[in-house]
Amino acid sequence: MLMKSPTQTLTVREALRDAMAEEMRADENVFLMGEEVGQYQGAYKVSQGLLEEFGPKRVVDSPITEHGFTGLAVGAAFAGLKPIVEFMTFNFSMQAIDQIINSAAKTLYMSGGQMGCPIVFRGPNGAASRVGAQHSQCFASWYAHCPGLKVVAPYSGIDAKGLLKAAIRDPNPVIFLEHEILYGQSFPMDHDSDLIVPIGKAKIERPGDHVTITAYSRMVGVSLQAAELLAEQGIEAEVINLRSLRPLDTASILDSIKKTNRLVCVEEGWSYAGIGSEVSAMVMERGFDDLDAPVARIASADVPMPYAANLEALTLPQAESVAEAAKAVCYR
Amino acid sequence: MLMKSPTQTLTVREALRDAMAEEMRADENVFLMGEEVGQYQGAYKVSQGLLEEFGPKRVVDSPITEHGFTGLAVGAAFAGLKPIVEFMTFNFSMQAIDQIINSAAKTLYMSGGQMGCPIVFRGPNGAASRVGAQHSQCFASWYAHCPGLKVVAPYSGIDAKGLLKAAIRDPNPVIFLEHEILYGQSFPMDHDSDLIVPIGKAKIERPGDHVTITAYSRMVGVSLQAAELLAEQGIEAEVINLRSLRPLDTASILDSIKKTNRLVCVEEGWSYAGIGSEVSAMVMERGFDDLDAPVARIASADVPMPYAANLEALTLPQAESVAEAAKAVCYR
Amino acid sequence: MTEELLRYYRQMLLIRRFEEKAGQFYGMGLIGGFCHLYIGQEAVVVGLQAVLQDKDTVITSYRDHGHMLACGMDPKGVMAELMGRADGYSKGKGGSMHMFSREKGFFGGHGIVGAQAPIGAGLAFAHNYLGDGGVTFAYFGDGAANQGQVYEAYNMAALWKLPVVYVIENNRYGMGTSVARAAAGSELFRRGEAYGIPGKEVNGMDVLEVKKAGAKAAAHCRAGKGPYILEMDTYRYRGHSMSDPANYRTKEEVSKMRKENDPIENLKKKLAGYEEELNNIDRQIKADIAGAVDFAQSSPEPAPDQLYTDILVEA
Amino acid sequence: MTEELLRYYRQMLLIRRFEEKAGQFYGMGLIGGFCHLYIGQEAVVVGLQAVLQDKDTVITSYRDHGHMLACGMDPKGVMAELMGRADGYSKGKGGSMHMFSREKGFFGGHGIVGAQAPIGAGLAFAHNYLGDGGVTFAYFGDGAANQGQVYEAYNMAALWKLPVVYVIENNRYGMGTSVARAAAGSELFRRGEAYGIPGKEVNGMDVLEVKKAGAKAAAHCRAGKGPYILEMDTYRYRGHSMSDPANYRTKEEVSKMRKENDPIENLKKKLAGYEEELNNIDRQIKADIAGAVDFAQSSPEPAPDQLYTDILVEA
Ligand SMILES: Cc1ncc(C[n+]2csc(CCOP(=O)(O)OP(=O)(O)O)c2C)c(N)n1
Ligand SMILES: Cc1ncc(C[n+]2csc(CCOP(=O)(O)OP(=O)(O)O)c2C)c(N)n1
Ligand SMILES: [Mg+2]
Ligand SMILES: [Mg+2]
Repeated sequence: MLMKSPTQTLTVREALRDAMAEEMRADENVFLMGEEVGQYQGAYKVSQGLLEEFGPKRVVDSPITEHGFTGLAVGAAFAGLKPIVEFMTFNFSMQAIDQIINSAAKTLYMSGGQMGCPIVFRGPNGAASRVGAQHSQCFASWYAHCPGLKVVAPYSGIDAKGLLKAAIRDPNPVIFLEHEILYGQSFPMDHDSDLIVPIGKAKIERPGDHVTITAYSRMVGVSLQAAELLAEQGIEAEVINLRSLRPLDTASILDSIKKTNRLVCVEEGWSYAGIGSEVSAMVMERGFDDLDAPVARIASADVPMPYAANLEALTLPQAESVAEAAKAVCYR
Repeated sequence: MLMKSPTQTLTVREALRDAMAEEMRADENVFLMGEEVGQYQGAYKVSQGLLEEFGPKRVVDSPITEHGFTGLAVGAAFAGLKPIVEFMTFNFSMQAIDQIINSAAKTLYMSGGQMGCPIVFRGPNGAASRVGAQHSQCFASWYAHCPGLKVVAPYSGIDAKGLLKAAIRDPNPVIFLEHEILYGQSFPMDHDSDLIVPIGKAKIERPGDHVTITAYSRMVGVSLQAAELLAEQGIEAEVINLRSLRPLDTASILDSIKKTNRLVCVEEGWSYAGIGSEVSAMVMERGFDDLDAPVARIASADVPMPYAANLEALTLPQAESVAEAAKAVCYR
Repeated sequence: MTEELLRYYRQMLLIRRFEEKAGQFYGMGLIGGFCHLYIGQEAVVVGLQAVLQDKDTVITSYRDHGHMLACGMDPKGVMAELMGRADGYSKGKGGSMHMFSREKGFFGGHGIVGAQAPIGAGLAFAHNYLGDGGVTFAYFGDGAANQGQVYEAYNMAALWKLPVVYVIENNRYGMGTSVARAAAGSELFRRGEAYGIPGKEVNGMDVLEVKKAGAKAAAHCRAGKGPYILEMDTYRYRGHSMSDPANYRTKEEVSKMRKENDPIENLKKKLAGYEEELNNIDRQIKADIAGAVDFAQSSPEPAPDQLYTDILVEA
Repeated sequence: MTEELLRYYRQMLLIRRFEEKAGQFYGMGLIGGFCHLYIGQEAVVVGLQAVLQDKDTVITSYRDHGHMLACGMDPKGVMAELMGRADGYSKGKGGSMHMFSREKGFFGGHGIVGAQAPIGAGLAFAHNYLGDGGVTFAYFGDGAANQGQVYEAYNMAALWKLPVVYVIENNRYGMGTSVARAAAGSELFRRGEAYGIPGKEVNGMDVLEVKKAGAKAAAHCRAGKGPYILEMDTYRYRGHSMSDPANYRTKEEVSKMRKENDPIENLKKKLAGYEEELNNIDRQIKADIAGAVDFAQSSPEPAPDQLYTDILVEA
């Protein structure tokens, strides 16, 4: 089950699992901990097969105690192990966020460089389907706000695998934001076991000359759909998959708007002080003269996520609204 | 001790205390809870005298259990009481943030409007002096990111008193960000016991025609100092005390830049997805044509707060750097 | 006494039939997201609800349909909410995990495991503060019993003598993790001991034993002696939520439990001779559920402008 | 035996003199921010440190100067850090609450009350994982003992039999709040019982009793039996931090404690007849402290470019 798949595509779920399996094979000090990661094979089946291969020492089912097991994993990282902590969803990382920020992110600095914390916090982030306000929050901008962390958000299978392998090898705390709705999506896969997607670099998913669209995680897909809609109307959008939110690949964004002179920032989280705000403000400071139109932000409606299907759809950015915003900054 | 002071000035500390005392006199269901708020009179002496006047039923010393007492207070608010929860500092609110966001902020919406949560979370936020990385974080942008909350950050004594009274009377959860370094500062005071500073409105602290500076909390003072420095060089800065971060008084900011065509956003927290990012992105969207220069952000250095005096000073925005930024956007 | 037993029978059966319908609707795609069924655990909430008084309050987790029905909330509004309709208890904004009724003293419906423990202490704090004599029943699961905030709540509740009964619904699993794999020390009811909180283990499959234990706990609270812990040995027949493969336990375990310990079947045995009444109840519940379904299905989706209401109370 | 007692005397006196100097420097403005002195509690860490073995690890709160010195960290580096200098253990970036020494097995220095409890469990987890035979000593205060994450840590430590000794330094107050006002049930050492963790109350003012209890606890851990809780009855003479008005307790309480229970004075009595050795130690410590002060004062402030280093490890 953990062998290379004979097909050329893999689901994001499998890509994540393979990344963990490969890194666990390569480094004995890497272990996975979280709720239901072992016997249950992961609440969303991301850790399928790992318990069988690596045993309960390295695939640790924890009680429902986010704050506690996060602190425990941070201590283990201080002691030289390399924990991968799965949050069943990032919503539950709020219970543990003090240990993430105050212990994992700040200790290297507070110790003058002595006390590194090589750890990955991963799990689905943002809106799943119809799970309501307490289970749908996007934590990208909260984590990206804080120095001492790296924050990544993969979109494709290659992103998922390559970035997760990079995160596990990284000697710093990495927040790894997955997306439940992407788990089942298939993407072409590069089966090089040294596939590493470097943290800190964005990827141009689709080149275009008329308008730049930045996005991360599932919104990359939505933005690509928007680009299709735009292409039908003669507008070529350049879609940038940010991949890494901290550090942010500012050079790629600035380069792109040198060409397109227009930018739409798309995200699934709330807009206020979101990733789009950061990108917009950064471009304001460093790309002002390249802009032919104000940068537009497309984000979640500014509401807790509603349960009703129709309201949920109104809350989340859709390809149509992204395309509309792109047309607007093109003055069309 | 709780009588009106005969002088015309009050410290911020006294202003906050008076606000609580007046509202507790007016409404029996208002109570204060937190660590050391009673017998000790508050870790920073903000609740001086309240235990004596209101007794232990209404001034409740809690154990060191932020998550627990926050949840308890939220439950009390659901049941119709009006808790004021003091965090000894907002750094410790991270332990409780799940109850603040998932229970206090989202429940009204999740209940279709049934389950209001009239509660105030208050305490010092941001950098005190030399207390290091775990005790110096600014949580303004994290909280302001989230719908379902109101977020305010007073600067002066009138702000402190009038906004706190407004917050206590507000039927919603209000995050009330104080500043330890302001506690001892004296400001003129209006002794009207119905002094209310409405949440959602900014205040022009100093009018000016050449450049707008937005700030909140202690950075308003720093910005006013910067305005003095600028005035010596013939630049008249308009300093806007934001007061309220969610909702943000976008109209006041946009009006000001209609006049000045230039904006510097100052804050003590980290820059990435900070309040400055939001203001800049908002102005990009809604005031682009009024701008004669890109909006500048002045914020904390992107580091966990260091302890050493010289490094701490390099971390925090100083009047000189604000003035520099203002000159730069004036192309001087 | 028979009267009483028939009442419990009716309440438990209402929950079971409601949950069966919910499960069916979930399978048909009419309910989305999470849906945690209470089937098997009916005796717990029905037995405890029998000792509640006027001002008492109830709070629980996401596995809340049974609690709502036992509190007297209308199946119509619950079903409409499950389907995300405008006439649901939360106007369609909350869903399965997030419903409330101030009127019935039901304070939710909480999706974050353990969060209701301190919130419940807060409801009890308010009972004390307002002097209304009410007691709070705060329910959580065996998995939740390892959450730190539960112990913060225990400590404050004991310190301040808050009238709260903590009901641990030990259904043996938190998702796929058995109690033994999640909790050190299997006697969860003893975890309040060091705080001075009495605790008791109760056969949660027997509505009468539940009621008896609940009466004692509530009396303790009403006497001003502070909190009380009841650990209910119970069992959920269905998966954790709707997509649970349930291979963490055997089919035999489940069917043995159903056969030997079912709270409704066992009560039915005590009601031998009352077949007519039982049949009437069955019929009535069938009609009630059908009515709830009709109501829910004919309720519209929330209007689009509802997206931006209820975020804040207008001051 | 005398040798041993003299060693404890020296270690305790070093802490006390160091702390007195730190208090003095704080008053002079040479140390900023928070500074939590350990004076009065010296026997706890010195007695426990006596049972430590090579691979063992230590973690504590912000009240950490004593622990660092007992771990064998150099007073020079500690004092330099207190003064925010480049040669401090954290290059001036951490301050009083945040110092570390991997070499000496000291893992901080944590400013968030209770955070070290799960982190300590993590150190113990690593001892097990790596099979290095080490035991972790995780210290926290009576106030911290109400934090939920402590119980999450207890549960995991017991469940997974982690070799961690939890040392509750019960100095009777968490800031201005007495144990009785903060904790329901005064026997903090019993709060692990329901998790199956043995606990013991110890006279923390007597270094030999501390050592004895510590040896037993460590042996328990080394035997693979999991965690152990020691509640140390102790007392802090000084205020919580430097600006504490301390009107939550009487002067008499403090002076009675100092007079009757001082760990250093009591040990000194046992060393009657060794005045010369004691005097030598006093002199030596005086010199050590003076050396630390000189070192710290001549160390420069960190260079400005240090602001942007150590945020991330370069990959
Ligand atoms: C803080 C938090 N962590 C994890 C989850 C995901 N989750 C939902 S229910 C559940 C199991 C809870 O088990 P238990 O407390 O025994 O209640 P039961 O479902 O058996 O009624 C988990 C892990 C959550 N909702 N909140
Ligand atoms: C989570 C958190 N809450 C509050 C504080 C503020 N605070 C620092 S020390 C302290 C008292 C702790 O008392 P105790 O655990 O008894 O330790 P002691 O100071 O007596 O050694 C408090 C409330 C903090 N640092 N962290
Ligand atoms: Mg359960
Ligand atoms: Mg203490």
